Amino acid sequence: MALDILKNPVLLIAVPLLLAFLAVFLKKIDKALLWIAAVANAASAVLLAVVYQGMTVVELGGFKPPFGISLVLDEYSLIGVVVLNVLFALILLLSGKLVKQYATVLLVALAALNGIILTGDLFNLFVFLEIAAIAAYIFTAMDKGFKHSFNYLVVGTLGSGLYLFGIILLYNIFGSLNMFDIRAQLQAIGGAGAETLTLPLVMIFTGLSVEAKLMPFGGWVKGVLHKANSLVGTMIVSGYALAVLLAVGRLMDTVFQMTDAVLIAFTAVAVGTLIFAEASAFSKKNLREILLFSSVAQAGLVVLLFLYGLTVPAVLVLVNNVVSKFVLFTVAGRLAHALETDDIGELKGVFVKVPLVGVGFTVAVMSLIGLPLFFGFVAKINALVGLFNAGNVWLPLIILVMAVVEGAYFVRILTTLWNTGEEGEVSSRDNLKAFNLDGMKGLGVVSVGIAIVIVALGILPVLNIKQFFSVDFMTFVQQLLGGM
Amino acid sequence: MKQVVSILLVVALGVFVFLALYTGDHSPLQFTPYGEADLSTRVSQRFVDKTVTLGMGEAETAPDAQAEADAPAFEAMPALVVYGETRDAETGSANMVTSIVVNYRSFDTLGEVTVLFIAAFGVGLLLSGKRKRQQPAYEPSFILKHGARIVFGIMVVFGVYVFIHGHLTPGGGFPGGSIIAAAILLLYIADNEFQAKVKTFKILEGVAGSLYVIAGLLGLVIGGYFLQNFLPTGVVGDLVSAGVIPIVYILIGLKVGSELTGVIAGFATEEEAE
Amino acid sequence: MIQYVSIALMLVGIYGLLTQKNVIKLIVSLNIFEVGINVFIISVGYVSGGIAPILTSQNNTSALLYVDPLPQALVLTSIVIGVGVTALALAFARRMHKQYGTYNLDEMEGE
Amino acid sequence: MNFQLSVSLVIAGLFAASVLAWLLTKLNKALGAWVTVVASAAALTMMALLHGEIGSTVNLFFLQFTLTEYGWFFSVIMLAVFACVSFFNIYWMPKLIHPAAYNMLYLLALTGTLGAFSARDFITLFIFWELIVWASMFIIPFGKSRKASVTYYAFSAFGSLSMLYGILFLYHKFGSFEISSVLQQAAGDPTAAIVAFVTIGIAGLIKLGVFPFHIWLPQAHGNAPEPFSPILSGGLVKAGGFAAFLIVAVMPSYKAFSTNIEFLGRQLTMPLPNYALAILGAVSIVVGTLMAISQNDFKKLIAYSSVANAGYIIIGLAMAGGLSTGGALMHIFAHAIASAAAFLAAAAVVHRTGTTKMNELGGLIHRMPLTYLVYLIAIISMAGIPPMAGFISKWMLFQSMMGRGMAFIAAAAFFGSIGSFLYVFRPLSAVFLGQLSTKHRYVKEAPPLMMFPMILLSLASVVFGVFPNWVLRIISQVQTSVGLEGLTLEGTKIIASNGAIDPTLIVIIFGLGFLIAMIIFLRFPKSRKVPLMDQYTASEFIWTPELLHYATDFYAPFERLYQKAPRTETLYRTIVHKVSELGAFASYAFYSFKPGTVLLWVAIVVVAMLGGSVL
Repeated sequence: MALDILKNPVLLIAVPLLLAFLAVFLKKIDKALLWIAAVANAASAVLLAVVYQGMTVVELGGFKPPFGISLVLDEYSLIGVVVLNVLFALILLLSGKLVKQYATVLLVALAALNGIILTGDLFNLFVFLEIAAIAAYIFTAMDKGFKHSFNYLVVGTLGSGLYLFGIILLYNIFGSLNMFDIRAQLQAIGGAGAETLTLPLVMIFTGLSVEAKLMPFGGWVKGVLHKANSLVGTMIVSGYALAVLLAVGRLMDTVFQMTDAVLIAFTAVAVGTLIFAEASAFSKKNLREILLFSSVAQAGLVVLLFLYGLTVPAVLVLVNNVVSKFVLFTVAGRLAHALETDDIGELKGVFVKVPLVGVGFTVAVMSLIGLPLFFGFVAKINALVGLFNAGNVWLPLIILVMAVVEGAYFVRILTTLWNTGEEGEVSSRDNLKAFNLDGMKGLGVVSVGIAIVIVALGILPVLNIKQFFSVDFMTFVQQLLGGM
Repeated sequence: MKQVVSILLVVALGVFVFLALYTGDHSPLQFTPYGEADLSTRVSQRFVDKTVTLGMGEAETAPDAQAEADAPAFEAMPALVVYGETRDAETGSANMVTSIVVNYRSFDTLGEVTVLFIAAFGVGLLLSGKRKRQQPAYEPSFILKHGARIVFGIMVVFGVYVFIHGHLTPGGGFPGGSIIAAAILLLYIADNEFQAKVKTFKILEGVAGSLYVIAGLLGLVIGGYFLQNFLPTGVVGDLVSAGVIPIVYILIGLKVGSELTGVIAGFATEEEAE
Repeated sequence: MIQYVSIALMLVGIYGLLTQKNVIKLIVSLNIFEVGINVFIISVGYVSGGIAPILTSQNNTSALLYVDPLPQALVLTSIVIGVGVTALALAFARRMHKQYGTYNLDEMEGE
Repeated sequence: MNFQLSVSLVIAGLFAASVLAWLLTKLNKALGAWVTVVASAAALTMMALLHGEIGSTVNLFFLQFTLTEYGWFFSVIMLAVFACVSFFNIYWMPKLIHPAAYNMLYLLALTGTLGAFSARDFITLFIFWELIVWASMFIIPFGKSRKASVTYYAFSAFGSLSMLYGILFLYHKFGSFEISSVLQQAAGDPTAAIVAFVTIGIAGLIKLGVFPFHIWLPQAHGNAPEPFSPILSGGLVKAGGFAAFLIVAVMPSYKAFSTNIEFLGRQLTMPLPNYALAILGAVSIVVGTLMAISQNDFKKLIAYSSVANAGYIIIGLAMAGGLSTGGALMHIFAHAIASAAAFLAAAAVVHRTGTTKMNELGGLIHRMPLTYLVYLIAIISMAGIPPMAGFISKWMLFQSMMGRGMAFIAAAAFFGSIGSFLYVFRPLSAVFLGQLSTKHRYVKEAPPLMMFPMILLSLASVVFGVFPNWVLRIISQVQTSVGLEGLTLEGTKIIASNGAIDPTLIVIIFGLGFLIAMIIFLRFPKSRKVPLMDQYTASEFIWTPELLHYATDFYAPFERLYQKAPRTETLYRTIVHKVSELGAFASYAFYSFKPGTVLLWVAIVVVAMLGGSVL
């Protein structure tokens, strides 16, 4: 019985929330409460993965769906919560010093992100999106960039307003707010009358795209992130990106059927995002700006894959992106903090000083650009094979060309950060700048640890490549999680 | 220029929304025209009838599709809820909106409370630092000050009434809490000396919020579902009825009241001049 | 009719967001937009001839024709969220005013 | 896994060795470098022994390898180059910024080539192909340029991702990754064939550095750490030959595309795609030669000569006949050992003098005679002069060009041969001949461990130039294994359609001529030795002596002829610039702290989406 309760995914939401409320008047120990929540959530997410036995619908208040609100724990959300909660704990581990008085905000954000991933109800998703967004408006203002956070607030609120408009239209049509009920109704009528869904779908897509940072909806992101510290940066590019994109995937991939016109419109947005964001990243010289635009591009890619129903590849690309970006942004934020610059030209040879950090960073980059022997390769190959199998030969071409651009700017970062000297000078330790980098040991160890995981996840499926292409989602998850 | 472009865009948006909503026939999926909503095709009918849990026992054993097919079966049961008579209904609230807000979709409400909580917290953070009371441009008179105190008492009592009666009459925790906060605002406006004890309100807010979650967890422990109503629901229409609804609404009322008070207190202060 | 009005409100709000430079006016526009959506939500639940979904001693059985209670519950949530966001936005406005000495976005150049 | 010798064992061993090299370098730099020597030499030995295993399929976990004749041929060349070059690593350890990483990546690159050459399926091929790319991408910036590495990566990634596109396209079409079967199926399906030809072809052309993808090559080869330049030029570039071989010979393109094409009233002798390849080859011969002539940095000069030589290889492969493919494969072999030797000689010079600028060097023949000899043999081979291996391959290529009557391409090839005399002579005279710079008065000959591989490679150039049939027999086997006609070899003779050649005989005659010249040289009085700047300075002090060095503007009058010609670099620079501009525009237009600006775009896109869908 006691274990049954522990197996309830609602705890992932309820526990941080409870601790957040407690933290208001237990101000002195709010950081401890944050830690408790992070560790408890990570442990309970892993526990969920270990005892997972197939899709479960957790009814809240004892009311069966579609009437009550329900949480859905399937392979999809399971991967989400495991990655999210483990990442959150790691974010805290590496950037915990920056929390200051924002512990309550982060607790609420943690609860909300879990809610976004788990919920099976459209309106409940709206509520959690709003909570997460408001938490983000607050903690992005940590470094006094109020006008950027305000911009985020206005755009985000408009976006969620449009999303709300979209789901109320859906309620109007279907008389239900439950995602799976709507799906069942749609399946029952078999695609007829899908034109009616155009308006709500466009509204929902727009609303979610604001949070998912697709271009041009995510116009707030540059202001918020280009000077962000490692805590804010990793929360937005890892935690928020993961949860929101999983929500996009849940809606666009699992729930709705799109007419061709809508699909083309959304594809245009996703592809546009991919192209423009990669080009933007290519044109930048500052580490954090490059990383934020790369995040935007990856979001475009993930949405694109979801639009074509490629759930597994999309989730793989997404997980690869958020895990890598976590390492990259933490390192970027920490370097920027220690050296007061994140201009690549100023950071020549910085990894010579902190080789462990460098290795972690490098592996994360290589996984991100999808080189073999790293997890990103598995994701990339799956995505491309999926698109080909969907009969699409042009999208892979665009993705691959953009991968070249992406690779170019990331390799520029890597080669610069590992080597010293101007162009035409031999790279050598003699002309290394005196970087003042203390206290990077912990970061180094954690990033190398993540690097090992990335490599392991990259090598294991490669060793099993034949099977890898034929596995269905279920088996795949069991392979990934069951083995732990 | 910008205005022209904006007007064009907004008009185009309006035209497209209008076209999408009110023209075209794409059966079987249709927007229900205004006023023609049919509750029986929506989930709401069960909220009105308080029959959501009906047939839940079978639903757990039977696959979902089967449950859908069985759905018409409940019509045969005596499902009529009568004010002042029906006892131990699924949810004992006479106000159906309340039954949805605090029972059927209580999880949303928890989220909603959290939104307000975190927003108020954010306001507190943004407007923190060494602050002093903002002075109005006028000097409040004796009558204003003391009259406001009398009205304050009445408003607070009314606010409490609104959230305690949330399950019977229009109103509930949010309006009730807002009324209480409005009373505090009145004091702020009427009295240039007044400062709310923000710390107390914070504790109240935290405790109320925690108790809400704990109530939910109790539901999980006792009934097996988070936020489940674990108390008897009584007779529809009684003051002491509807299980946890009044309790939760009192908590929400206190919480909303104290949160909004916190917001007001934040805005009513200004940085102390260095 | 009420739906047209609500859509018009939303559009007015969006127009305001597109054109205004003043932070406070932006927040007002945002609120107009939200009101538009909230009215629309309520309108979705309206049933011609329906009564308010509360059992009283007069309307004492569930068999009467009620309007849809669900959108009303949703709009409550939506309103509360709107309040929270507005409060936060105003707090931001205060901070920005302190930082730049103005409410006009055009004058807030620099980091 | 049992201990029977197999490709997978070699690959797994190299992989393990790379990790070991990293660890040992951390302990002791020289020790780590020795690991690279031992590992590559051991791998070479094992691979040589594995010739009997050709055709068998082995697994490394789930990666499948099949050793083919052509895979074996390429592998052995590659391993030989790696093994020879690895001796230089020992001397470069103190000069490198990350010696441990260098050793590891060096062996990883080798693993990559072996894996790619013996892959059974395309995914394995791609994995190892990319392994080569990223391993070398990290090594190149240890040298003089970071940008070079970015350029290298961008081109390589374009190539390998193009190949990936082709691989997945074929997988989508035929449901299999197995190289041989997929390629054979593709030959019967024109769409698949052209996609495979173009995508895998691009990968090959980029790796080979054929025009218009040659930009990366001089940058990367010229700026890489000295011991890695020979690897790039002698080794990794040849992987491009492998990819090209796959599409023209294994697929084969003759079967896939119609050969019955009239062009300007003439019957073409090969399919259009092959023709396109050959033309690209011809262009890169011309471009590579011209660019090489104008270089002052002698590593860059050899790099451009690699571009030109890649042109020969691709022409030979494109013609896809018995003699031409044989010539191309022979050229791959000959050029690999020659350019490796040339770059090693360069490395030895750099090791002793610290510069690659020709106008700072001179007269090193007096201090480093053996290095001079090695360089001489290498460039003679590259220029295609008997008795070197390079002559044999060029002879075969010219033979087959003439046989097909491809006048224009042959003209380009001849131009390249003449041009090569110009550019190989320049470093020869500037670096080794002439007067010794005072700076280098006490320079010593390269250390013996450096001399050993250099001499080995030179000997190979000579021996296989005199007895080319030892290699040609293997090449003939390679050709028959993929269904091409083999070479006609008789004893020491090579027989072509319009004539035969006996290299051994030629060498004997050549040797006699050489002997006579030698006698004349020794009998008559020698020239007088003067200091470098002797004849220029009367009583003035020269501030910029290097401008008066005769290596400066060596071919100035000739260079002036094509100085103004458009450069391919400009094109790529424009592309990069445009992408950058696009990005700057997007990040400026879409991103603002003003909600109005952001929402304007949002509104536009929403209206567009709705408009597109509703109307």
